[in-house]
Amino acid sequence: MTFELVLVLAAGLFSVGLFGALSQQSIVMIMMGIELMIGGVIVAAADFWHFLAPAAADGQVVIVVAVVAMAVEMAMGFAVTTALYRARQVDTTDMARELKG
Amino acid sequence: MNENLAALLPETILLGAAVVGLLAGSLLPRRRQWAVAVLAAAACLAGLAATAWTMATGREQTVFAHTFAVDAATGLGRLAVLGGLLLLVAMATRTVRSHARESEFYVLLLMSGAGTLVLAGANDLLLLFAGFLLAGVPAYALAAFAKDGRGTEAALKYYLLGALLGTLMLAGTAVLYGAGGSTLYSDLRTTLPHASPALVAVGSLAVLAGVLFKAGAVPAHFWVPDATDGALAPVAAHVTTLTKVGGLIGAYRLAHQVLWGTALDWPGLFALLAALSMSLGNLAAFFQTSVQRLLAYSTIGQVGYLLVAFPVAARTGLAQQSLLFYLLAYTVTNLGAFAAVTALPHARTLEDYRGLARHRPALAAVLVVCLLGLVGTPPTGVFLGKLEVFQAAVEGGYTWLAALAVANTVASLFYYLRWLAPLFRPAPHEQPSAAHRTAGRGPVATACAAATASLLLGLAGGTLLPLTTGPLLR
Amino acid sequence: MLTLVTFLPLLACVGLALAPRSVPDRVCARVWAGTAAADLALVVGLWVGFDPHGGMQYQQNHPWIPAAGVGYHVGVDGLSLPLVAMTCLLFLATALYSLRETRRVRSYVCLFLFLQTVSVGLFVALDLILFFVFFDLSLVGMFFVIAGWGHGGRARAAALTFFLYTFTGSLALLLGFIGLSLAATPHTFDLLELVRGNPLAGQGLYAGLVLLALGVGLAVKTPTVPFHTWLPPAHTEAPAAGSAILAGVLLKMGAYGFVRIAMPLLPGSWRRYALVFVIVGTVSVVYGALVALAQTDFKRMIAYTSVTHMGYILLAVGAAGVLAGTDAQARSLAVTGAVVQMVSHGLLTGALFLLTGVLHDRGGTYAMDAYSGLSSHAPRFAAATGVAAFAGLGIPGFSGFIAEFQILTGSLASQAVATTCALTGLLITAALFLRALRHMFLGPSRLPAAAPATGFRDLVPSEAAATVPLLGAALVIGVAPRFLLDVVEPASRTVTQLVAR
Amino acid sequence: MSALLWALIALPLGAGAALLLSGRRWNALAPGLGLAAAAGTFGLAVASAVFRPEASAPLFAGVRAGLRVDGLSAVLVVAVAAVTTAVLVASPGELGPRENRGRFFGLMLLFAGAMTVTVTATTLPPLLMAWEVMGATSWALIGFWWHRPDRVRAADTAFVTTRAADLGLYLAAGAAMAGGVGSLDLTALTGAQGGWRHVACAGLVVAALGKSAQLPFSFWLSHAMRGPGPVSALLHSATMVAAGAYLLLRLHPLLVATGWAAPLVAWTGGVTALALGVVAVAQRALKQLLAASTSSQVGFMVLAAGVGDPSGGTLQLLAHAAAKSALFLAAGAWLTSLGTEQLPALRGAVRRHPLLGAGFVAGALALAGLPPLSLWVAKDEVLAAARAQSPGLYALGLAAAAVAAGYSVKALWYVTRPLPHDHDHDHDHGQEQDGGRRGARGPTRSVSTPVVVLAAAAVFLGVAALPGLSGPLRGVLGGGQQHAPNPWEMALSAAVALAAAGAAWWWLPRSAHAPRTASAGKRWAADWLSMERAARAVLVRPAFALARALAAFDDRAVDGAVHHLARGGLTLARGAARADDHGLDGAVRAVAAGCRRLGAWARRPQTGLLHQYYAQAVVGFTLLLSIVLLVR
Repeated sequence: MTFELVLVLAAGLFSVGLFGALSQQSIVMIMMGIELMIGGVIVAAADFWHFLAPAAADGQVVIVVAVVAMAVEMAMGFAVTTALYRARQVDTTDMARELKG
Repeated sequence: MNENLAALLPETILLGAAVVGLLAGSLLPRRRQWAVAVLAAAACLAGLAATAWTMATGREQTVFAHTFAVDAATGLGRLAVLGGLLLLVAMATRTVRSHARESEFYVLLLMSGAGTLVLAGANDLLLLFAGFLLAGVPAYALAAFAKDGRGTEAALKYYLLGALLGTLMLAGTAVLYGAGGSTLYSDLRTTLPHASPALVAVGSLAVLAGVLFKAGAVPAHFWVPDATDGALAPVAAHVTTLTKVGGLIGAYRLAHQVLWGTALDWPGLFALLAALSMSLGNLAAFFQTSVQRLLAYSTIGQVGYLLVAFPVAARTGLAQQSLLFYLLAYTVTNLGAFAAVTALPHARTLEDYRGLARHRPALAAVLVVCLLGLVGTPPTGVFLGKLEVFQAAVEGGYTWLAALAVANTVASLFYYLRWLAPLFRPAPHEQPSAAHRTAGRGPVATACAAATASLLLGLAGGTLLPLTTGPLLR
Repeated sequence: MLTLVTFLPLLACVGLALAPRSVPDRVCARVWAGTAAADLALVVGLWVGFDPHGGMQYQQNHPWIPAAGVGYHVGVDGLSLPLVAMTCLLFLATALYSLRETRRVRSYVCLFLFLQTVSVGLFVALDLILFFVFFDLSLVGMFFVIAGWGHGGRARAAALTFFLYTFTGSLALLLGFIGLSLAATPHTFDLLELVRGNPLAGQGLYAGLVLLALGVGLAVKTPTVPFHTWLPPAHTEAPAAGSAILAGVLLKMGAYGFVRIAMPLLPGSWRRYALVFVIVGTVSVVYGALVALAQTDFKRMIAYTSVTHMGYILLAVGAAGVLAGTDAQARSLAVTGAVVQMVSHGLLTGALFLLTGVLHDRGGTYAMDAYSGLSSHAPRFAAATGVAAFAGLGIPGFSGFIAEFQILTGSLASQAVATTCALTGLLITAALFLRALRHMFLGPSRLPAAAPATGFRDLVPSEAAATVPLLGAALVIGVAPRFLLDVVEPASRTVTQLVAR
Repeated sequence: MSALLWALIALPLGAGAALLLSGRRWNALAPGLGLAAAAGTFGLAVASAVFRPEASAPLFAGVRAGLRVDGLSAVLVVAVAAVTTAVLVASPGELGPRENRGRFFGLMLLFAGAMTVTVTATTLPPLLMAWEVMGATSWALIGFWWHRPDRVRAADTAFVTTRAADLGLYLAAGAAMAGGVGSLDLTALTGAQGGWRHVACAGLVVAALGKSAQLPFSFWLSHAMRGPGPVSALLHSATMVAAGAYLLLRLHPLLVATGWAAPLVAWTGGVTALALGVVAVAQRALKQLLAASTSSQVGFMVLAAGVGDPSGGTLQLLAHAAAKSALFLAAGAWLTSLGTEQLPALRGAVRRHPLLGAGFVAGALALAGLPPLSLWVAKDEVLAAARAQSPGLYALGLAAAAVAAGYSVKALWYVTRPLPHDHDHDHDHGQEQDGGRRGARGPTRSVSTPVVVLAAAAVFLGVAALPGLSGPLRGVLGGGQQHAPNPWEMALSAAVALAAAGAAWWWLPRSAHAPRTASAGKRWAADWLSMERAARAVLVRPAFALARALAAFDDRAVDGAVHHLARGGLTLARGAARADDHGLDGAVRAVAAGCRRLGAWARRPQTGLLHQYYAQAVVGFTLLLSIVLLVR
């Protein structure tokens, strides 16, 4: 598994995630897209650390931060979705369009 | 490996107060939840004292392996954020009084403030991202504090855009780590110029996306109008003012430490961003009827004026001084305007403000000072800030940008006056209308304090300016 | 001493604003009149102690924002002292005139006290940013006067147009100031140092751009022709005292700016583009007079005559910039004429607008053809307006003639064609004032429908006390001009030398 | 010594201002006070004529306001004071107790003061100031009875016309300053360099011709007749119209220095004398006739100034002043008592008021230039000097003298006819014919005495100018190369005058009864050579049209109301309005409208749909990325 192949994997994950986030209506599906994007970032960070700068531990800290970010984003995401559902029984972004102009 | 925790005194005070507040909130009965507010205010005052002490004794230093810098920019950032938090807490007492989760409101506010301070002082990409999260997530929660349809929708949009651009920022950090081998600004400064320009461009722009999201600049401004319109007035104030301070100082530090070294035309990009933000912010604000939405677009416009200081940062010493002073003045004036809006919860549209001067002369005076202050009429603080920024722009060779800013200032006058003129028109009916009922003395006092502070900044600005000229530490 | 003169009205304004709501309106008006009188007395004291050949006197210079090169620097010389005196006299007159005001008197008085501080402050300011601060605040003050107390329904639109127009001008001015300060090393906004340093001597194009910015900013405020369209609606909608101040004091800020800032600081480019100012001035004279001739509304007509009078000032100031074919005496005569014209226009047009206020107060309309034969109803009012009108068209014995004679004599040498065209302005102004007098005051008596059944009341003591001193001052200047010219001439000589260097 | 001169000026101006401000309060006392002031001025005038004081005060930078009584002005100062006193004696008769006498006497004294300053000024500024004050007081006096709009309109026309000519003085002052004459001293004007001297001279000539109602400005004098009788007597016969001629007399050296000015002035004077004489003959109203004759007589003075004969011109001025003021006083008295000034209706007026009539006859004879009287002597003096210049001028002068005889005799003939049979019918008929104001009250003694005194002066002044005795007069006026008229010239002019008078006396009864078939020429002359219609067509109407067009342009620009234009009914404007709303402020409004459209466009991306925000954000950042990458 050479350096470039892993990078291609990371890019693939990132783009699929981005497509998912842009195309989906339901909030949860958008969050899943963002998950994939962060996954791609983790793979890329590991790849850079392993092949370019294995000496310093900076790469691993990036991965840890990415994982923390994934957790925080998902927690917040579900909280917002439930709050929105409780307030307006709506779970897709197209229904939530009252604030505009 | 300077581990001196004392350098981060204000941040630790805020976080400590947040934790204590959270615990106290769960123990105290609902009637005495206001104690958390007092705690928050005390924390802000202590933070301000600590900042003043650090700035007075000249203890500029970088801590925790150079990942966090305590210098002039951080000092001014702390002054602005802590002062802003104090005003926010005072402003919000009436709005969240006897709310089930009153203490959580203040805790979230304190945490978001701490996050903003981290953003301002971060000297490392990861720390920058951590600040981004710490400032952002509590703000999403605050946006939905009222738990009504509009509030939750505002939080949704704010969160989703934050999540997408946060992830982009993370990707950028990873790419820059790949290109530069480290996430520390001082290392990146030496390694990035040798990396391939395309990679650096992608990485830097991705990081900038996150920071610009926090500042509310054009490509990432979509959340500002909806979040401000939907959320409670104090939250809207926080979202459009304090996070912007952290975002812009973080961006300035990133640009100054890392970007100027690379061979890419970053000044041109920042000039373009400034022009777009200014124009879109002012033009879109023309025919708004909702007061909070109008203020939201006005803040987008103000970001445009603030960004004018970026392209000339490399060429003139004035840029940093003008940016930091303008930020301080903007914070105070914007919070003054929002305090006045908070004080009149039932007046949501411009029409409701007709004839306010007759029954609420103090609030009308505050609105006049703050709105004309936002335009930049002397002797308010923003006038001095704008003067400095225009001077920096002309000296840095971006005279066209200064001229565009002048044109936008005149355009901005139009929608501010559409709001101000009816204040003095005789009210259609004699007795004060329902819309003019104030939400108690707290917000009114805050509004007056903020307006006076804005005027004081204008008149006595000279004393603060020397504080802003310290160099940014590596 | 100067700071006391400038900020005394502001103290009174703050005092009144903070006073309890129980203070009756009459007391407010009296406080205003008292403060204005005290201020005038102080200025007279300054005038007595003023040494005409002493250049800039009563200077006070304190650092305000040293980092930006901005200082609180005030001082008075031959150019600004007469204008300060005229401003205080005019504010005293409006104070007396407004003793009978009824609509929201307290805020009305506070606004005018604020306006007085700002106007006097501008004339004594010797720092560009201080000048700009007062320039902008005067706009804010006048906006609220017009928007709050204007007559017609279109008061708000007129106020908005006025504010937007002049605010754009003021920002152009700010850009000019920034250009000026950046050229100086070290960056400073102080007027005297910029004059001494003459930073923009060499750079042709850059100095030209700065002059363009200054020119546009000041031209909008002076209203010269292309930028004058805000003046008529602003005047017709403003209350009488408001338009007296707008015409008497605010228009002078633009003209004064030319003499105090544009000429001394940019001599090279001023000389190169003097012809532009001469042409704009002459066009303003003729255009203003012609359009005034065709007006049916008395107040709009007087507003347009202000454009003509300001055109004369611009002609004189432009002619003073042309060195070819003329000598120092003619050029300094033109500049003296310009300053005297500012003072004279302030007095006369201020009085005229107060009198139109009386007209509107009695008859409810400004339309000239609604009135006829008023002198049978109100002889004293007719006499005062007649005297003001004749003084306005430049009859000797009044300050108008002294100013216009010096301007035309001083400018003919270098600008023969332009001055000859400007001469026609004299004739048209005479024709339009006479036509107005004939329409309204002479002939068979006829009152507008809106006039009360009791007919047209003559001048009441407060109105007479407001207008007669102004006309008296104009008469004194007209008959014995030396007391004013002794103060102005040394200053105009220095300005002429500065432009010629 | 200068205190005397300051007093001479201060007395009339001060008294006049006081009386003016008093208005009706001292209505009864006004005539007495006015007369006292006038008498005082006369005394001071005589004293200053003897002592020749000189005074000056600093006025502008390097320009002083200089006054001096020299030879020429000494005579004139005395003349002005005398005529003013005489006219003020006659005024109470003309103005009833109900009139605002304070205002009338105040204005008359103000005028006298201004005339004194004009006569004694040595530098341009005081001359210009007095010149303009004279114009203003003449406006106020002509429009004295302001209840009648037509009188006020006449006053306006007079004022605007004279002011148009006065612009010449401003031009002269500027030219003098430009030409290097910093002090603006009248005598130093010849020293102005190059073209500026010509400009200064042109300005002065225009101003003088305007004030003296010469061609092409004479029409304002016919309007000036609407004023009260005494006003015409003082202003429009003796002083104001003479001021222009006096100025030319004083500035003769400048006229000669420029070369073209002297002949121009001379010929203008001559032509005016002849043309206005013909106009006088064609007039049917007595005051219009006298007005036209004034212009023609002043023409002689201007001719004298042109050919360089100050003494002759001054003598003509004095003699004419006396004669014409007497005639105007009489005409004014008749207008008030008989209620008409139409010549046919004044038939036999002399017989009805014998004393007044005698004065009128004496004045008319003097005006005709018959031999023993003063105007004949003065005219000879002028014609002699003119003959020395060019025979053409001499012939022109003689023709004008003949015409002068013609119109004076015409007036005499009507007035001395026997009383028509139905004495009282004539009264009622003439009652309201042309604005006669009040009932037929006989002229009191206060009017007759001044008329007789003035007429006597007109008759006997001639004696002083006889060849034998002209020495002292010429000495007083400051000499200069004079051409004493040799006897055959005097005889020739006498003969011409007598022949013309006889012919007119013989021809008048025939034409009086002949049917009115006025030829085109006669009607043209009657309408003052339709100068006013020409001036109105050439100047006034286009000025108003331009003003309306500019105002419409500006109004449309200001409030953009196209309906305002339609209501104005200007076809030209409707065409412009259809084109586009380009006006000055229109441009600004276009910008505002543009901003409004931009504002609406700027709000469109904020659709409220999140996925569109996503899309726009991502597209935005990719665009920025491409910009950063491509623009290096």
